[in-house]
Amino acid sequence: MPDMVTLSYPSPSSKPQQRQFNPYSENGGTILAISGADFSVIAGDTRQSEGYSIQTRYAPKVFRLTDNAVLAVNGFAADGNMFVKQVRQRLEWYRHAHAKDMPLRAIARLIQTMLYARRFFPYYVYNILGGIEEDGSGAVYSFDPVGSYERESCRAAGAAQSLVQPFLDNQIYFKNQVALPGHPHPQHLPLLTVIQLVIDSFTSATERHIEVGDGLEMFIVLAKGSPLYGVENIAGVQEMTVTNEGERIFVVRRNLKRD
Amino acid sequence: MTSIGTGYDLSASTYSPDGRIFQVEYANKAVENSGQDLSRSTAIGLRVKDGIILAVEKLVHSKLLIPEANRRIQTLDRHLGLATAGLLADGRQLANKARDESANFRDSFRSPAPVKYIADRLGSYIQVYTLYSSVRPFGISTIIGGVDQDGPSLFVIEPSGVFFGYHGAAVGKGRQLAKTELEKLKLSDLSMRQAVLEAARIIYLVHDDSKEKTFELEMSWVGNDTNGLHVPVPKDLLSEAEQKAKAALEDFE
Amino acid sequence: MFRNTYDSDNTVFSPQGRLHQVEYALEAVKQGSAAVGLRSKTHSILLALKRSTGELASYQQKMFRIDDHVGIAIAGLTSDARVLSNFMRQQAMSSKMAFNRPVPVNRLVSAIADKAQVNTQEYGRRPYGVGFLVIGQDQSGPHLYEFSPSGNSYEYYAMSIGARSQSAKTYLEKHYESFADCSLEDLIKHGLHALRETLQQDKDLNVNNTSIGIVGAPSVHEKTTNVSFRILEGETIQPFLDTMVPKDAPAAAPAPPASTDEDVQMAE
Amino acid sequence: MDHFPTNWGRPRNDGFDAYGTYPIAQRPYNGLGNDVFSEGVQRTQQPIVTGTSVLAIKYKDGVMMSADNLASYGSLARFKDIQRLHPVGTNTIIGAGGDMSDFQYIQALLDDLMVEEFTEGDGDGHALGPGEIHEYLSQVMYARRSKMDPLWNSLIVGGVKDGKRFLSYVDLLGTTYSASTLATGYGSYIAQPLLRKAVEGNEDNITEEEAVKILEQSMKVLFYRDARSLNKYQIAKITSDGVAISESRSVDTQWSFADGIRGYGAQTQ
Repeated sequence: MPDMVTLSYPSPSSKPQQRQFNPYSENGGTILAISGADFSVIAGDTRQSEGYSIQTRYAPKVFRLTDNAVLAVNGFAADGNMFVKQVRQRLEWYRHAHAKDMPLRAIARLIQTMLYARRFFPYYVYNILGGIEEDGSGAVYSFDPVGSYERESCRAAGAAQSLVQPFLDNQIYFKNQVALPGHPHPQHLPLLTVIQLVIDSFTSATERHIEVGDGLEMFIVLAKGSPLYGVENIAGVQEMTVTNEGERIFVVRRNLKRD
Repeated sequence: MTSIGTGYDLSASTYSPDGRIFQVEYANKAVENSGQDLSRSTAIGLRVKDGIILAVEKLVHSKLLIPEANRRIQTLDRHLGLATAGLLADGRQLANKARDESANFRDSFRSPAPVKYIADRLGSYIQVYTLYSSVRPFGISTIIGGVDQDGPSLFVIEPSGVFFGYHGAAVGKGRQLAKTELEKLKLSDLSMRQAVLEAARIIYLVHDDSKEKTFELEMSWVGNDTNGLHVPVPKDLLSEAEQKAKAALEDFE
Repeated sequence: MFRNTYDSDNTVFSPQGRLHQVEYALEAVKQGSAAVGLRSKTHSILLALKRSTGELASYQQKMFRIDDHVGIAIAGLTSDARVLSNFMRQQAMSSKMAFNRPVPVNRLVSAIADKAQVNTQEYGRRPYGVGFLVIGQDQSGPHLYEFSPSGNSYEYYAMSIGARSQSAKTYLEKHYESFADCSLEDLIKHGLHALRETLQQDKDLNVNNTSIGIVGAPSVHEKTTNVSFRILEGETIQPFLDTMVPKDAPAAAPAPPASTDEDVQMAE
Repeated sequence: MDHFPTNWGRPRNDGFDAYGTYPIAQRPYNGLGNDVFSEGVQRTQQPIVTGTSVLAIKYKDGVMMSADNLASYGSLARFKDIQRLHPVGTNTIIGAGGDMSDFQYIQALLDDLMVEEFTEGDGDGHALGPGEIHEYLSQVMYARRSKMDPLWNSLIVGGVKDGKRFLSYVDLLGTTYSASTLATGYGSYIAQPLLRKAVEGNEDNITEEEAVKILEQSMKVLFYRDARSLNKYQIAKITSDGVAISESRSVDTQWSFADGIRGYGAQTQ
């Protein structure tokens, strides 16, 4: 059937070109946290990059929230920084209302609520929260960008997650290791062992992943009344504790390769 | 005040039978002798060849006050200053409004607002508070001064909302005496520095030692000497002016 | 019913140009128990007297933390204070959000003063019935401000508000010149002495009825390294109470009777 | 505006002119996708008139920054006397790459902010320093990106406050970072490695003259390699004495080698 009318429908190519603004970026780096019986270690590298460019060699990804909670954020740096700022304001309101710091498990739930509230325009951020529970045990909570979360013993996230997590599975959870008869795997590792694992994780990730390197920042949270386990002897250790509630926070910084 | 108690003076929205709005008149009383915040003070403004000088007699109601910390002259924009006599809190509210007006002008036209424009807007704003029973009039007389494209200008806005331009202006308790003194000056011939000295002298003159507590002289200026910025008069000039004012006062007596 | 024709409404000037409702609001401040504030070169402190409605009741809250660097003591209506202090907290936080800096104390005080002024000019509101002493530390050092329901605020070396605060003021006026160089312990001692002046003859300060608020480096009596605003209550203030010179009952300066009823001349 | 109601969209895609408002020959196409609202509200933009790189380094006495005077319209060198370094207050400078109209908006925003500081602060000793201004800008940039309506710029904020040097970056995504050398745009690929080599670990020793040299050298390389750059640029320094922005200047360049390159000069197949 012949066309009855000539249609003046513009061809698709003559439409204005549309360049969609992409509100996200990905800034590399890796974070990880491991909990012990009465401590928690939360660490991240300090490189921030975009594509093949290193933006800066020092951009913190791990933040002290309270004397018993430390939050590591990884992914889109602008979202991460804003998210931490917002969490901190919520914690401040909690302090005003209750005259004490929010407990760790409450912070974990708060974070899930805040992430899920942005379900349809998510913070492109992977969070790992580490600290001490009210019962004095070390804890790690890990989150996906829209708020799904669980408590774990250890978790790695970010650019080198696929390099680090299997290593932790093997060293912390003793996956693929068969215990000697009569010598079961330990439930918890001692602090100095954990710290060494963290350092090894990051030096290895630095070797094999271009987005990881420059510096390592490692927070150590000790439970109320716990011994120092030799933390005080680590070179360059710095105490970050603010209140006298009992938990103590230390930070250790290490250089990583800059190439 | 024959109509006190007749009920015609309880609202800004009521005329008395002889056509007066008493609430506005009472607001004028607040300017002179507000009992609640001890602001029974005088403020003056001088418009000279290349600038404006504002000066207030700041009564010190307690010796626990920190000197110079509690400023009475306010800055509205880079080129605009404001001094009030009357209820201090009303003065602050008006200054905030003036800042908004000035910022809006800048946003629209990308140039600093003319002094007259701000005086006009504030006059209209104050007038609105003389129309309704749901608000009270502003209990302040306002001097607004600044330097714009046409040079220095100075305005006084009354609680009724009316405003006039002046070469020399005085509001508050001692305004009569201050006006007399201002009239003696050849304002358009004075330099800014000279005007600072005269302003200080007048404030010292109108201050009533016998009735009032101690006071602090606060002065600001805007014009050629300040790069067009409204800023406090520098400390050394201020103390020089104070010295000379005290000396002049002794001669006077 | 009313004392005069012009005092039932905050939108009405009296023929003398007075605002009676505002003046009555200032009276509400005087109904509250006293608070004292002092400032040295290194510290600002608050001291307040807490009341209790009876043996079984707890003591009232007289101090609020606003931010790490700011705290307030109140006299008057506690519920009004909660509204205003919440507003101050919001201001403090938005300063942190927008500029990543602690809000300058003077601007914080001006903000609530401007807020209070509106309640003296518009119908259907009442002026706030509470006065604040605000202490804080910022780039320009330690500060002490008084905020009052009239919408005025002033910065002082030392100040007191609330019931019988005139007696404390008299003490402060006598000693304020020495405050600048005081140690924290001496400053608190002065504060306690001033606060004691507001008590009735048979009463004394104790760990239950006294609150101390501090910004600045900790005292030797505190077990903290914290320099931000903190409120000391209960047993922790005993060491400070111990520093006080016991009052030799007859020799103490006779406090002028608390004014409850006369027309207010603020700071007279 | 399309004044034919049939083009305004309908609840259903009727295949014919149900309302009979058109002569048959002009009957519009009502097929899928021709609804005027089908493209939704268009907020997303692209930069139009743009500036290229900004470079900045820390040195002994403060911070130094440079940017050329060009604003391009695509590949057209449209405006050749544009200043891309802007002082804010007495101890801060921002340098901008990206859309120049957005940058002018930002300048207006900061000017309003400074007036607010001047009036409400009224000399209370709490002037905004580079850190505060950077934080404020970051909040603005992030808020706009979150509305999917970004300010299309890369900004460098530099300054000195209380004797401390400050140097930080923020862009249209709200991404921020600090380092002792920063570069935006093409400069982040070409100049940044040169700057790092010259400055990293050496911030406290570089004199003003050396700092100027480092920037001059980098600007020269950028002019050689960045087609959207101009050999006319300014250098700003921020020290504890305040800010100073230089007059426009240029560097000597040598293009004789270009003759031998195919694509330049006379074409010799």
